[in-house]
Amino acid sequence: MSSLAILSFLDGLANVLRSVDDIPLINQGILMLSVLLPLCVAVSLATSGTLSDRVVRGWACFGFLFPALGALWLWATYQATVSDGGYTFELISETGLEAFGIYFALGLNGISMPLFLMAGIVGLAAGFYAIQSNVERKRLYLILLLIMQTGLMGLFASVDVLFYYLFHEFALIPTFVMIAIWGGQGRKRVALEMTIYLTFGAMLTLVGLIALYVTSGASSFNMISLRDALIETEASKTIFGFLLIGFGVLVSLFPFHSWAPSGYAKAPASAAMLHAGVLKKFGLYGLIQIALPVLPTGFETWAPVLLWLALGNVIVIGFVTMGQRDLKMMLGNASVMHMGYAFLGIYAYSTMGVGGAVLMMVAHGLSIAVLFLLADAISIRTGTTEFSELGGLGKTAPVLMGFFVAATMASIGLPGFGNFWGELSIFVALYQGEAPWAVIPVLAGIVISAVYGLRAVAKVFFGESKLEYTGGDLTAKEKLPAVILLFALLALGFWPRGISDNLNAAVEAGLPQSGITHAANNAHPTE
Amino acid sequence: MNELSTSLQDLAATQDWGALLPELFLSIGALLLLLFEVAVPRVKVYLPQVAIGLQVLLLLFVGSGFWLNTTVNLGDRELFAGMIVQNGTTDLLRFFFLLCGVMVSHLGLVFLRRRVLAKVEFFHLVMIVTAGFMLLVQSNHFAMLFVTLEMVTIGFYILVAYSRKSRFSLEAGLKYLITGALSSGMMLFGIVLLFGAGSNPELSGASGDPLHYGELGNFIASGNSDSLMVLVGALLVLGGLAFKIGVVPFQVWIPDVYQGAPTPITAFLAIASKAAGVFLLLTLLQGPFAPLASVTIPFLTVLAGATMLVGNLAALGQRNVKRLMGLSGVSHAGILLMGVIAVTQLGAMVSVLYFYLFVYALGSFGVFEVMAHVGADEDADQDADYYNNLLAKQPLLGAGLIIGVGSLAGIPPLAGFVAKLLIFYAAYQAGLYVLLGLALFGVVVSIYYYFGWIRSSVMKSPSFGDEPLPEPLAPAWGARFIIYSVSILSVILGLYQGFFTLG
Amino acid sequence: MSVPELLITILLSPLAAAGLIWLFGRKNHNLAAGLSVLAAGVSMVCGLILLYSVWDGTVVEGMRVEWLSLGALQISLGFLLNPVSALMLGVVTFVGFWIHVFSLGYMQGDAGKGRFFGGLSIFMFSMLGIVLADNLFMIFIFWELVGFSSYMLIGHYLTEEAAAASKKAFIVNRVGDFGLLLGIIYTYWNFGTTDFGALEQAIGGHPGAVSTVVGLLLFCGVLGKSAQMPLHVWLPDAMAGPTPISALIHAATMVAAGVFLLARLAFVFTPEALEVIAWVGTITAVCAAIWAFAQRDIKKILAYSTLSQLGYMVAAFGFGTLYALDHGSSAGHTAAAFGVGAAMFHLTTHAFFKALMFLGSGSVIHACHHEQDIFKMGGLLKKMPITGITFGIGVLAIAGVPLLSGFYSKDAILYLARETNTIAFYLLTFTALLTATYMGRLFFIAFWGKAKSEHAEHAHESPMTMWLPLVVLAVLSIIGGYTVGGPFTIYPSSILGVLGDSVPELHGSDHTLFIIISLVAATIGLLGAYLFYGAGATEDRLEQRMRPLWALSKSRFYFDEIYGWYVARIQDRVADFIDFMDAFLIGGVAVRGSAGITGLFGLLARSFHTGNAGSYVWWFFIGLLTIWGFASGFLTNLF
Amino acid sequence: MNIGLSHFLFVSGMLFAIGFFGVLLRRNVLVIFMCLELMLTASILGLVSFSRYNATEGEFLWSGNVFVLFIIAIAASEVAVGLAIMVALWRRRQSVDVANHAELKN
Repeated sequence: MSSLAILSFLDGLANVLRSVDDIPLINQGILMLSVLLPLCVAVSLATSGTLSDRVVRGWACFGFLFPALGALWLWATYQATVSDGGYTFELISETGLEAFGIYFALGLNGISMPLFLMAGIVGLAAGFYAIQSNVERKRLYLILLLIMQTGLMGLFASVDVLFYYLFHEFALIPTFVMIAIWGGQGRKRVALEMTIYLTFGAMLTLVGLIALYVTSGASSFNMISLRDALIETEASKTIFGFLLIGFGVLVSLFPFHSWAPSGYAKAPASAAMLHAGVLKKFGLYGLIQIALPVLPTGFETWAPVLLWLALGNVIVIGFVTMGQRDLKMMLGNASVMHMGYAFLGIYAYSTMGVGGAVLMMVAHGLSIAVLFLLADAISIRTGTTEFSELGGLGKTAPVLMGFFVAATMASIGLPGFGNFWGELSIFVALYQGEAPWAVIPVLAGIVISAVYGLRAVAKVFFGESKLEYTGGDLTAKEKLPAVILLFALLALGFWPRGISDNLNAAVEAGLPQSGITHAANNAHPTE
Repeated sequence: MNELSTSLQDLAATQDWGALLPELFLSIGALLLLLFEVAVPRVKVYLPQVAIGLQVLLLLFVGSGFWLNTTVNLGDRELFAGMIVQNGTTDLLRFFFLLCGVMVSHLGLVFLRRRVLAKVEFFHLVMIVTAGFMLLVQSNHFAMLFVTLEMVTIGFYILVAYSRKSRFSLEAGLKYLITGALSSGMMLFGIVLLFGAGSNPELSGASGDPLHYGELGNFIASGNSDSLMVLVGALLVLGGLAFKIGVVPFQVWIPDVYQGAPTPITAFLAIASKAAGVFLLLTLLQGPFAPLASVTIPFLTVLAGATMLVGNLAALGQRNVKRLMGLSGVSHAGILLMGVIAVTQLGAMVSVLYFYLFVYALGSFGVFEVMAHVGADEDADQDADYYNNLLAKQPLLGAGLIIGVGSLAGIPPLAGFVAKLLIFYAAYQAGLYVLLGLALFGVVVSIYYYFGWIRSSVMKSPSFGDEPLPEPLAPAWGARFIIYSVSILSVILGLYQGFFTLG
Repeated sequence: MSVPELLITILLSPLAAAGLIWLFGRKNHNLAAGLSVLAAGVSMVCGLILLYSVWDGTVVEGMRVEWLSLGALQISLGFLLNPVSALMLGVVTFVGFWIHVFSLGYMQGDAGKGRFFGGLSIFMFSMLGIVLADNLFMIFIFWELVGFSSYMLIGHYLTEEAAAASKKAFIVNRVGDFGLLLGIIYTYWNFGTTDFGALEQAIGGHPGAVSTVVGLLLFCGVLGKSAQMPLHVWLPDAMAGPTPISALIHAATMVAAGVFLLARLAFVFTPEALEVIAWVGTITAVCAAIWAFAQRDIKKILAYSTLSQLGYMVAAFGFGTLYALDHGSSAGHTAAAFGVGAAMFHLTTHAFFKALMFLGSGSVIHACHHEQDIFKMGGLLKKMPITGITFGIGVLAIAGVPLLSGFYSKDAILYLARETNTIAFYLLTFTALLTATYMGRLFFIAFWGKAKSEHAEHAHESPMTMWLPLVVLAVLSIIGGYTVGGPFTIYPSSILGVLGDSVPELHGSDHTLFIIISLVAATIGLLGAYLFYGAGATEDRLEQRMRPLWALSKSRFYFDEIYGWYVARIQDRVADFIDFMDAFLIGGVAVRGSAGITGLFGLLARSFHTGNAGSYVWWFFIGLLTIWGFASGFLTNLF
Repeated sequence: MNIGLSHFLFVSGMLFAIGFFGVLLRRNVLVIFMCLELMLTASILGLVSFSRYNATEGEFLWSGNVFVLFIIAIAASEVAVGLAIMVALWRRRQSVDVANHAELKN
C-alpha cells in the first residue's frame, strides 16, 4: 500500500542524512551558520547604506529562513543518526577564557534539539510576519529581530553555560528596544520595568551559575562535563535556590510574573512572539539541562516550594486570566499560567514529567506565538483589543476566526495539537510524584483555561460587531506565518515521537537518582 | 665623604634616562608647543593637530616597545635609586595612559572646535598630565608617588577650570581644588607618619629611607604591623588614593567636578585617574601594606560596599548625563575596589582588574566621544533629553552611545559583561558574598539609569523644555574612526578575550 | 478487504475529507458538501460490508501503533472490535450518513456550509475514533475531539446565543472530562495499563479489585458527554446549532458515547458505583421528562426527551449490570452483559427514532422558515405528509407502542429495573407515560388541526434529499427492535449476541405483563395528550389550567439559574478579586513598592551632594573618623 | 625640660587639626585655602622633626629633608593655580564665600 512507499521513502531519506553526517563538520557548519547567520544579516543591514525596500525584505527573509531550514535539516539528521539523545554536532573553540573553563561550544542533544527547532520555526514565523507588516522604521525593526533570532538559536545550541546565558541577554536587549520604540500605550515605563525585573532574575541566575561552577569543581562551564560533577553538599541547596528563583523570574514563576502580561501586551507582535514563545523557555531549559543534573539534593529541598509556586501559576494566574478584559493581557497571563504546567513537570522529576515539560515548552512556544500574531492581526483590523469593544469579527474574517479558534484550542490542550501531549504526560507524571493530590487542582486548570479561552473566542468573533472593521480577512502574507506555526503544532500533535523518542534517553541521563528519595522513579507503573 | 661619593656613584649608575624616554618626550614636546605658539604664530592653528600627531607617534613607539618588553619580560627594574620601578605592568599602563592622552586630546579638538578658548595650552597640559600619570604608575617611593600625584592633580586643577568663561567650570575647579588639596594634605600627613614610624631606630627593621616601598614593606613586616602610627599612616595614604578613584566617602566631589569640567577633562578624570588610583592601591596593598591586610581589607570592604550603594542610588534620578557618568563611575569604582580586595586576597587574577579597567575605558571613551558631539554650548548642562531619538538623527552616534552605555551596564555580549562576570567570579572565590550581593543589586539598579538613557536615545518622545534642544554635531572622520574602533572593540572583547592572558 | 483495512478506511476517510475541505472547500461549498457526504458514504458502506460479510464476530484486538512513549508513559493507537463497538460502529456510520444526506438539503445556501461539512467530517472521524479505540487514553483523545467538533457545530451560526451555548457545552464537558481524566490516570497507575483487554484481565470478574471511586470518576465523563444530571444543562442549549447537528450529535451518536463508554468499561464498576449510576440515570429520565412539558420549541422538546432517554440508557446499564451481578452469568453470558445489552439496545433504537424525529423537526423548521414554536405550526400533516407520517412513526416508537423498536428496548429496561429496584421501576414506568404524553402533545399540536401562522400556511414538503433519510430512518424505527433471528431482524448474527442478552424476559416468565404495561403507558399518554391539548391547540393548556405544574416544569428545577448565579456571582467575582489582588499586592506593593523605596534612597543619596564645598569637607571628616576607627581597631574588631 | 620629638609632633598634629577644622568650618575661600596650606606645613614640620630625631647622632635623614623641598615647591605651585582660579571666580561672581559657589549640586 501507499504507506509502505512512504516508509521506504523515509528510510531512503534517513540513509541520505546518515551519509551526509559522515562528511566531517558539515552539520557543525550548518549549526554554526543557523546561529550566526541572522546576526551577520543584521550587521550587513545595519552597516550598508540606502537599500531598496525589496532588497531589505528579501535579505531579512533569508536571514530568518536559513536558521529554520538549518534547524529542520539538523533535526532530520539527528532523528536519522542519533538514538540515545546524546550530544552531537559539537563544535568547540577557545575565546581567551580557557583559564575559567569557558569555551564557545555549540552542540545539540535530545532536549535542546526540539527547542532549537522550535526557535527556528517561531523565528521564521515572526520574521515573516514582521516583513509583511507595515511598521515604521521597518529596517531597524528587522535588524533587531534578526539579532534576537541569533540569541534564540544560540541559546539552545550552546553547550557552554556562560554562552547560554550570554545568548539569552543577547536576545533580551532587542526586546527592550523594540518595546521602547514600537510598543503600545505606556511603553516607556513597561519597557524599563520588564528589563529591570528580568535583569534581577538574570543576576540571581548568574550568581547561581558562578556558585555552581565554583562548587562543582568541574572547573568548566561545559554542560556536558558539569553533568558528571554532581553536587550533593549543603551548598547545592543554596545554589538551587538561586537558580530556581532566578530562572523563575525569567519564566514568570508565580509570584515573580508581574512583568510578563503587561510586557507582552505592550510589545510589538513579533517581539512578543519571540519572547513569549522562545526566550521565556530559557529558564525552564536551564533548570532541566543544568540544575537538575547537577543539584539533585538541592532540587529535593526546594521541590515543595516549586510545587506550591507552580500551583500558584496554574490556579491563581488562571483566575487572573479569567478576570482579564483585554485580549493581549489575557494572552500574556495565559502564557504565565501554562508555564506552571512546565514547572510541575519538572517537579515530577521523572522522565515522563520532565519530558512532558519539554514537549510543553515546544508546543507552548508555537501556540502562544500564533496567538500573539493573531491578536495583532485582530487589533490591526479592529483598532482595539478590549473585549468590551470587540465582537462579531467572525462574519467579516472567517479564516482569522478559524485560525484563532485552532490556536486557542491548541493552547487549552485539545488533542491533535502538541500542547495536549505535554499537559497529559505532566498530569500523569504528577500523580506518580510526592503529591498525587496535586493532580486535582492542576486538572482544574484545564477547565479554567477552557473558560477563558472560549470566552475570548466568543467575545471577539461571535455576536454582533460593535465597531467598523477594516481590512477584511487575513491576507495571504499574514496567513503564511500562522499556517507555519499551526502546521508545526499539528505535526507535533499527530507525531509527538518526532521529539519524544530522543527525549527519553536525554532526560533520563539528566535525572540522577542518587541521593533522591523523591518518589520519582522511572519504573513502569505496575512494577 | 668617600663612601658618600661612592654611594652617589652607585646612585648615578641607576639613572637610566632612556627608560623615561616617553615621559621626557611628552614633557619636552609640551614645552615646545608653548614655545612655538609664541615664537611662530603662523603655525598656531596647526599646533593641536601637531600635538595629537606627536602623541600618536609616541603611542606607536611605546606600543611597539611595550609589546617587545612584555614579550621579553625583564622582571622589575628599579631605577633612580629605587624611586622608579618598571615592569610589564607599568609599561602596559604607560601605554594605556598614552592612549587616554590621545583620546582626550581628540575630544579636546572636538570640544574646542566651537569654543573661543586658548587651544594650545589645553594640549600642553594634557600632555604634561599624561606624563605625570605615566610616572605615577612607575613610582616606587612615596616621595615620587606624592610628587607625581600632585603633578597630575595640579594639572587637573587647571584643566577642570579650563573654560574660564563658564562659571560652572570655575566652580568645579574650585571644588576640585579644595577637596583635592585636602585629600593630598591628608595623604601627605599619612606619608609623614609612615616615615616617622619607619625611620624610628628603636623599632626593628627601621631604615634610612623608609619611604621606599621595599624598605617600608620590610619594616612593617618585621613586627610593626600593629603600630598605630603605621596603621593611621597607611590608611591615610589609602584614603588619598580612594579620593582619586572616587570611593565613598571621598567621592563627594565627583558629580560636581565631572559636570562642571569640560567633557574631555571629565573623560580624563573618569578614566585615567581612576585607573591610576586602582593600580596604586593594588601595588601598595600587595607591596608595603601587605602585612596590614587584617586592617586594610575590612576598611576597604566597608568603603567598597558604601561606594556601590551610594554611587548607584545617587545616579538613579540623574537627568544630567555628565553627573550620571560621574556617579555611575563611582559605582564602577566600588566594583573595582571589590575586585582589588578579591585579588589581594586570592593573590591571583590581577589581569582581571586590568581587563575591567580597559573595558571601562573603552566604554566611557565611546560615551564621552558621543557626549562631546551632543553637548550644548554650555558644556555643563547635558540633559538626557538632548539624546532624544539620537539613533535616528545621527545613527553612528546613537549606536556608539548604545554600545558604550551597554558595555558600561555590563550587557552581554559586550565586553563590560565579561569584565563584570570575571570580577564577580573573583569576588565569589574570595568569599566576599556581601559585597557581591551589593554589586548585583547595583547592577540591577544601574539598568534603570543606563537603559533610561538608551531608551531616550532610541525613542522620539517630545522634549518638555521650551527652548529647542541642540542638534548633535555630525562626527568628523577622526571621531567616526574612534567611535567605530571603540565600539567594535567593545563587542569583540565581549566575545573573544584571547588578546588578554586572563586568569 | 480485510478487517483492519476496512477499519482504517472507515476511520480515516472522514479525516481525509475534513483535511481536504479545510484546504479547498472553505469557499467551494458544493465541493465541501460532496467530499463530506462521500466520506460518510464510504464509511457507511465499509461499515456495512464489515458487519454483514467480513467480520465473523470474533473480537479483533490490536493493530497497535505506539503514539507516544515518554518514560513510563506509553500511549498507543489501537483498534478493539467486539460486538458492542461493532453495533456502535454500524449505528454511527449508518445514521451519520443519512444525516449527511439530509444536511445537503437543509444547509442549502447557508453562508458557512463549507465550515459546516468540515465540522461534520471531523465529528465523524472523532466519533469513530471513540468507537474503535482500544484504550482509555485514545478514548479520551477522541472524547475531547468530539467535544470540540460539537462546540464548533453548535456555534455554527455565530450569534450571541450560539456563542453562549457552544461555550457552555464545551466547558460543561470539560468539567466531566476533569473527572474522566482523573479516573484514567488513576486506572493507569493502579493497573499499569488502560487497554480494555488488559484491564479486563487485571480486574477480571471480581470488581472488588477496584475502588468505587475510580468507577465514579470515569462516570464523570459520562455525566458530561451523555448530559446526565447535574451536567445536563448544556444539551438543551445546544439546540442553538443547526438541526442536523442536533440530530446527529445531540441525539443519535455523540451523547450516546457516554453510554458506550459505560458498556466498554462494564467490568470496572463496583455495585455501589452501579447503584449511583443507575439512580443518576433514573432521576435524569424522570426530571427531563417533566421539563419537556413546558417547552414550546420543537427542538427543545426533543432535546429534553433525548435527556430522558439517555437517562433510560444509563439506568439500564446500572440496573442491568447489578442484575447480572446478582444472578451471576445466566445462560453463559458475560456478567455485565444484561446491562450492556439493554443500554446498547436502547441506544440503537433511540438513535433511529430520535434522529428520525430531529430530522423531521428539521424538515418542519425548514418548511416553516425557521419557525420553531409548535404553537405556531399545526396542520403540517396534510401539508408535508412524508415528514408528518415518519414523525408520527417516531412518536409511536418512542412512546413504546408494541411492534415498534422503542417498545422492545424499553421493555428490557423496565424488566431489569423491576428485578433490581422497584422504586426505580415505578419511576421509569411513570417516565414512559410522561414520554408518551409530551410526545403526543408535540405531535398533535404541531401536525394536526389547522395552521396557526403564515409560515405554517405556506409550508410544503421538503426536497428529496431531506425526506429520503426520513423514510429510511422511519423503516428502521419500526424494525430496529426485532432481535429474534430469522428474516425479520436487521442485525447480523455477529451483533445479535449483544442485543439478545438484553432481553431476558423473552425467556423470562411474565412476558405479557410488560406488553400490557407499555401498551397502557403509551395509549394513556397519547390519548391523554390528545384529549388534554386537543388537536392543534393555539395555547398551552397546561400553562392556562394547571399553572403550578406548568411552573414546576418550566423552572427546570433552577439548575441553569444556579449555574448562572455561580458563574456570575462567584466565579467571575473571584476572578476579578484575584486579578485585583495580583495587580495590587504583587505588581503594586511588592514590585513597584520596592522600586519606589529604592528611588527614595536614591533621593537621599543625591541630597548629600549639596553643592556647597564646605559641606563636602564633612564627608572627609567622616572619612578621617573611619580611618581612625579602623586604625585604632574598634571598627576592625567588628569584623 | 628638654624639647623632644613628641613636642614637635604635638605641634605638627595641632597644625594639621587646625588646618583641617579650618577647612571644615570656615566659609571664606581664601581662609580655607590657607588652612589647606597649613595642613601641608604640619606635614613639613613633622617630616623635618622626624628626620632630625630619628637620625643617628649628628646626622640627618636626607630623604626626609629632600622630600620637604619637594613639598614646598608643590605647595607653591598649588597656591599659584588655586589663587588664579579664585581670582577668575571673583571676577565672575564677586564672592569668596564657598556657599555662593554652589550651582553644581544634586
